[in-house]
Amino acid sequence: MTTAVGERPDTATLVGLYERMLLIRRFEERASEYRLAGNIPGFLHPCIGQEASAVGTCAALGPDDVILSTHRGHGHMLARGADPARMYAELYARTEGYNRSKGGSLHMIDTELGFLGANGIVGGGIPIAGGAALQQKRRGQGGVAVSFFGDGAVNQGAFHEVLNLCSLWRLPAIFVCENNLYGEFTAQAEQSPVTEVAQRAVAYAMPGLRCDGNDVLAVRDTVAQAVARARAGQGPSLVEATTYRHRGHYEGDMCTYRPEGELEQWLERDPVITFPARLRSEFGVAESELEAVRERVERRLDEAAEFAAAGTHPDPEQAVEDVYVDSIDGKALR
Amino acid sequence: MTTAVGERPDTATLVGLYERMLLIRRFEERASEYRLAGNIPGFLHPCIGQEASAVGTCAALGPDDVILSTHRGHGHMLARGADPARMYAELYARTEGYNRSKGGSLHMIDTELGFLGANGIVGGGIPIAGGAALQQKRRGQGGVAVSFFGDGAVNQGAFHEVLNLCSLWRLPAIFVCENNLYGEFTAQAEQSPVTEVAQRAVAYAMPGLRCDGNDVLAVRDTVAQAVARARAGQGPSLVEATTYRHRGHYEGDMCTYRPEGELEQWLERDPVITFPARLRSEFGVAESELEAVRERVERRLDEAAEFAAAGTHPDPEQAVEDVYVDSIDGKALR
Amino acid sequence: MKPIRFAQAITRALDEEMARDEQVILLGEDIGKPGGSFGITKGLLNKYGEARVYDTPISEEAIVGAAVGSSIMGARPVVEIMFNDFVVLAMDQIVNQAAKIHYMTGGRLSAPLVIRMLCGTNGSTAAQHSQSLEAWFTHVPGLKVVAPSTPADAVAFLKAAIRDPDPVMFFEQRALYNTKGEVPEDAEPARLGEGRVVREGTDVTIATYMKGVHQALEAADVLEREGISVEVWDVRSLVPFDRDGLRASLARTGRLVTVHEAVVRGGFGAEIAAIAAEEMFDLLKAPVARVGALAVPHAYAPELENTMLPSVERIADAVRLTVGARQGVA
Amino acid sequence: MKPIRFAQAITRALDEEMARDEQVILLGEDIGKPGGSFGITKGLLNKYGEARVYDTPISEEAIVGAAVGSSIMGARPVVEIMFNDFVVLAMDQIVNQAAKIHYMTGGRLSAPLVIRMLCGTNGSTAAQHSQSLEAWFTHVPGLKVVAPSTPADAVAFLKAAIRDPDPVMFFEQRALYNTKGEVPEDAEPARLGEGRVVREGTDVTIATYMKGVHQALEAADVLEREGISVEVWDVRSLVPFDRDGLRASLARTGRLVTVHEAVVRGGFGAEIAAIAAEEMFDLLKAPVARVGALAVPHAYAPELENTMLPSVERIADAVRLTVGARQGVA
Ligand SMILES: Cc1ncc(C[n+]2csc(CCOP(=O)(O)OP(=O)(O)O)c2C)c(N)n1
Ligand SMILES: Cc1ncc(C[n+]2csc(CCOP(=O)(O)OP(=O)(O)O)c2C)c(N)n1
Ligand SMILES: [Mg+2]
Ligand SMILES: [Mg+2]
Repeated sequence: MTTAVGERPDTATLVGLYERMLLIRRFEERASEYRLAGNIPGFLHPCIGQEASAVGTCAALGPDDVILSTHRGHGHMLARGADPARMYAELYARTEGYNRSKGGSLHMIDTELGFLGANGIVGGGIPIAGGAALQQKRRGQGGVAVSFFGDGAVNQGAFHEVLNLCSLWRLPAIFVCENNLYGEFTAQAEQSPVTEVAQRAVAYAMPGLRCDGNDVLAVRDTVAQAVARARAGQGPSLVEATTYRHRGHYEGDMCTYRPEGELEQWLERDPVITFPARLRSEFGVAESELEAVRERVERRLDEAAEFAAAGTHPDPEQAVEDVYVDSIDGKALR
Repeated sequence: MTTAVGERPDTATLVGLYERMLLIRRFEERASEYRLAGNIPGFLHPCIGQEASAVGTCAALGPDDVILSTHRGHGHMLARGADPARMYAELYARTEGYNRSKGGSLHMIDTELGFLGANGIVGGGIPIAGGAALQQKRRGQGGVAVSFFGDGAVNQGAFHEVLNLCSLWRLPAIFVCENNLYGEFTAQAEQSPVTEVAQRAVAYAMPGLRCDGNDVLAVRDTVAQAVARARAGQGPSLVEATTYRHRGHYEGDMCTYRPEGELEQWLERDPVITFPARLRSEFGVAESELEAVRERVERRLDEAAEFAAAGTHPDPEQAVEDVYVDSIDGKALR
Repeated sequence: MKPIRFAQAITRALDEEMARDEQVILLGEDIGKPGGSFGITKGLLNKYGEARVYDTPISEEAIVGAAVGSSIMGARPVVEIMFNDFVVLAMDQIVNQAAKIHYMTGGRLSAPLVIRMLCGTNGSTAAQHSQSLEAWFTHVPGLKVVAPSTPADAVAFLKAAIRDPDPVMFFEQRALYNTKGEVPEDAEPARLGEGRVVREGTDVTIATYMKGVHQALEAADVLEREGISVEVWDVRSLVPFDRDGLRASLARTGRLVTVHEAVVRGGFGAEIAAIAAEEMFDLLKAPVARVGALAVPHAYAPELENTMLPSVERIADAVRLTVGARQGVA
Repeated sequence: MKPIRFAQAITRALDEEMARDEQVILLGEDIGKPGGSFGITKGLLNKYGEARVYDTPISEEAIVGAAVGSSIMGARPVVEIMFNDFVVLAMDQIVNQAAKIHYMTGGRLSAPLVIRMLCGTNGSTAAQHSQSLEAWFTHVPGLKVVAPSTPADAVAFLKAAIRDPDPVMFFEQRALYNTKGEVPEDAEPARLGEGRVVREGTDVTIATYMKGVHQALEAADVLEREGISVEVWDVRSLVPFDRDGLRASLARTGRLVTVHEAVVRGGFGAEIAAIAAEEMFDLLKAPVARVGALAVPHAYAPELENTMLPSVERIADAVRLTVGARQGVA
């Protein structure tokens, strides 16, 4: 559902954006329940509150584009169109999962969608995105590579090296910083003197674009500019989407580090509430239609959860598979 | 010989600056001869042509300040006042050398002068300088830490991480980039889209100062500003000194990668020629005085070379010493 | 003396060392007000202030660099690297700078810093939050490497590491954080380079460290019922390594099994086995056996991860094989 | 067929592979017009163009990342890291990303890249330009590790590494660059995981690789005059490792000496010794001996560096000791 800059999308598309955001919201809320219920063994970093930046970004992409994500990647993956059933199956550690139960939340992929992986290393996906952009350029089919990362990741050396390299080689890369004001339990202002991440684009002679990360259309239009530039062979851009995670850094985090009232302020800008409101008022979408969306989402997630719960546990023998493509008669496995 | 910003130095000081620059020039020229003669086993990265940035920077420092240098560090060390005799002794791999023959050119130090080491890793000294600046701040005696590096090093992740950290903590660090237009055999423009290194200071909310790296007074005044700021507790600065190395990246490099006439242009701005000319014309220094400087320098280096040549070769047993301060009855040595 | 948790022991050691020497400073991500991802530094910022506890950006190379640079100028920095999987980002400062600076400078500078790292899996923490990389650092001259198994050793060895004049890599296995043990108040620092016989035996020596010690003790109980007498030897200090201690134990048992959670291939068990095969060959009555993780990344699924991890059963089997392999000797 | 230098062999392998497969691309510092710090890639930019040969900034992590990202999308990148001392700056991309991506993704992605690294001293290159770090990578599941000793093997194994579907760490010892040997035109790729008997013998096996092979052969000549028959076994491929080859050799000799320039402690010699002590103990008639660098950084002074480096003399002494140690066996 690529859209050119500024182009006014039809209602179906707009409702589709809402559906994606709601799907992410409910996917994450349910995931935390399933985890508490003991169905998800590993840790979760929910993106609740950040749905608009994920959906807005992916709304500006085409089928040949690829994405590198982070530890907070469920939203990016669902925004790209991933199947929540296979995602839950992965979180449940079942072989029907995207990574056949070997990756879990931190390493999930969907190669068909060009979603080349979440990452457990802060900043770890950025260099890979640089390489993906290089191969996109070599292919010459106009594909771009999107790298998602947070405000904390921009202080990693990898961010610097890769943005310099990609700008130098005019690679079709889009660096999307989801600035949610915190890295783990520490405020961004305690991690960098430059809290406006987009300003750092100057250091790489690339455009630095800022947008309201809770406004899905603003994000989509901003990323679309960067994508257009990249497809035109003019090189990468740095996009900063300011947003907020409603939940803790990971499930279980009590968020004691937050100032009074901060969360409340952001809840007023909750994209899954403000956007449907806008759809009604500004775009004249009927409440019934939105209600239908909500029902579809719940049904889809019900089925997804059932699929995961009914999934098969991996056979212990599979532990030694997939270490190498060619393990040379098992030799490399010792 | 600290001087406040803009303050007009007396002639003795100016002649002293010239003497330091000439000492560096001749030290390096002789070193390459000694190497050809087989007296220096390791590689050399001469700083010929860059004397002004080294001397100008050190002229702005005080006794409590410390310096972290690079693979091209002889000039920095001599500018700080190091003894050429012990430096040659180190290059000759004699125990009288600064590092007792264990370091050589790439790792030379003079702890008394707060010269905390050259470095064989491009960008490797920058994080150490950050830590030195941290300790300077903890000491609270107004000392600063100077980090020298080249235009190629600024594309290392370490540069980014450390400048962010030092600015965040307002550490008394001075980052001096000697921009000599090349990293090894590759032009700066082929390594970064941002060839004006000082521009990158924006990304760290610190001042980015540029100066003519071949003008010793300009460098001194510019670094003095940064030092004043650091001593005042206002944090680090990034100083870019544009200069040029007359010789190859290392002794033996034929410089085939240089465009026609580039070297010739820079030779016209050779600091050890232009500065004495200025001393005569602008500051009325007598040629005889400059001649005396030249004689002193040659005499000093003659003695230094003799000292090195007469130095003692290390005893093979010393190979296993200095691995640990406390090797716990030799246990850690296996 | 009531028992405390391993994690509390680390906190106590840091606290007592910070009280003792104001040059002891802490550096790490979220270690300030939040007290670190695992609460180890909770309260220390309040108690010692901002000039002692530095909460850093997510910049591992700069963090360790800050430790290297401050330590050569007199500070005693203790860095917390959340998971040793992230230490890969600071290898230049550790391996090329801290480890070598004393030697490169002919003994004129040294970097007395400590890198505290969490290692090992916590169950389904997957491939990038579960590794045990201690062996790498034993291969780097200039570094010391410590891996305690009990709260008491955690205190004694962390104190020793902080007071040690050389850079020390200090490993804390996640699975041990909630284990309890008694720790004397104001405990004395340990002496690096000394292993410890945790359980005496006559048939076989299990040389191990961290969680492996506890698994070995469990295996020893099982095997005792089968009439196999197992000596459990806690390496504790990988570098410097206690050759005499290993020799003394092998002199008693004549058989060696090494155990660690790290991957067997290229793990420290190989070094222990090699030392035995090289210097104590005459004491060996049977093949050495190495138990550790299979050469496989950590999977997310528990069934898969458990397959690659060393277990009490695998340790017991290795011992049985070793003891039964008498006839194997030439 | 006239002999070519080891360095030329690397160039030829790259050239022939680039001609064979246009997905083979090169990445590294100064590898474009300058042809790299050691001239390995000279002429390849002209021949294959800018879409095949990428001269990079000094950004090791980004360089390897470019290889990881392009390789998972179909490229066959070959990275040149000037000295393996600098690979410490790219460890996350190698260890946490490239090595694990195939496993973490349940086999859905893989990173068929090659990291070419110079290793070893070139004489007074000092502590940060002389290391031999191959052992680290053998400890990382998902990586393959190759270390050829001759121009012919350099070609055959580099071709194999480039065509291999997994990430391969390819070590090139500086001291071998000017050694010569015959290499057939359009040589076939080797099969990873196969060692080679370079010289047959009956008393002792020297298991070694890279320069160690040549030193071992020299030592073997010396020892032959003393009546000691040495078999020299070239490991060539550290991961996968040729257990059968080692076993076959030990079946002939019953004695093992390992040799490499890397530091002995935690070196790959420990792994070889451990494999022997664990799986081939019954074949061992004498203690294993390990020869390598002392656990000391590389000094600048030749006298000091030579003291820490393995030498033909030290290899010969180790063999003599091993052969004389028959009575040592229990
Ligand atoms: C290299 C590395 N260092 C530290 C961590 C631990 N960690 C996981 S998430 C995180 C915070 C990341 O903050 P940010 O980039 O802003 O992303 P956010 O969590 O806010 O989405 C940290 C420090 C890690 N996973 N990798
Ligand atoms: C991490 C690392 N990568 C590569 C090298 C090889 N190398 C040595 S000097 C150099 C060029 C450095 O350029 P610059 O920073 O501009 O300093 P200059 O040599 O121009 O003074 C390179 C690539 C190194 N020593 N360390
Ligand atoms: Mg954040
Ligand atoms: Mg330069």
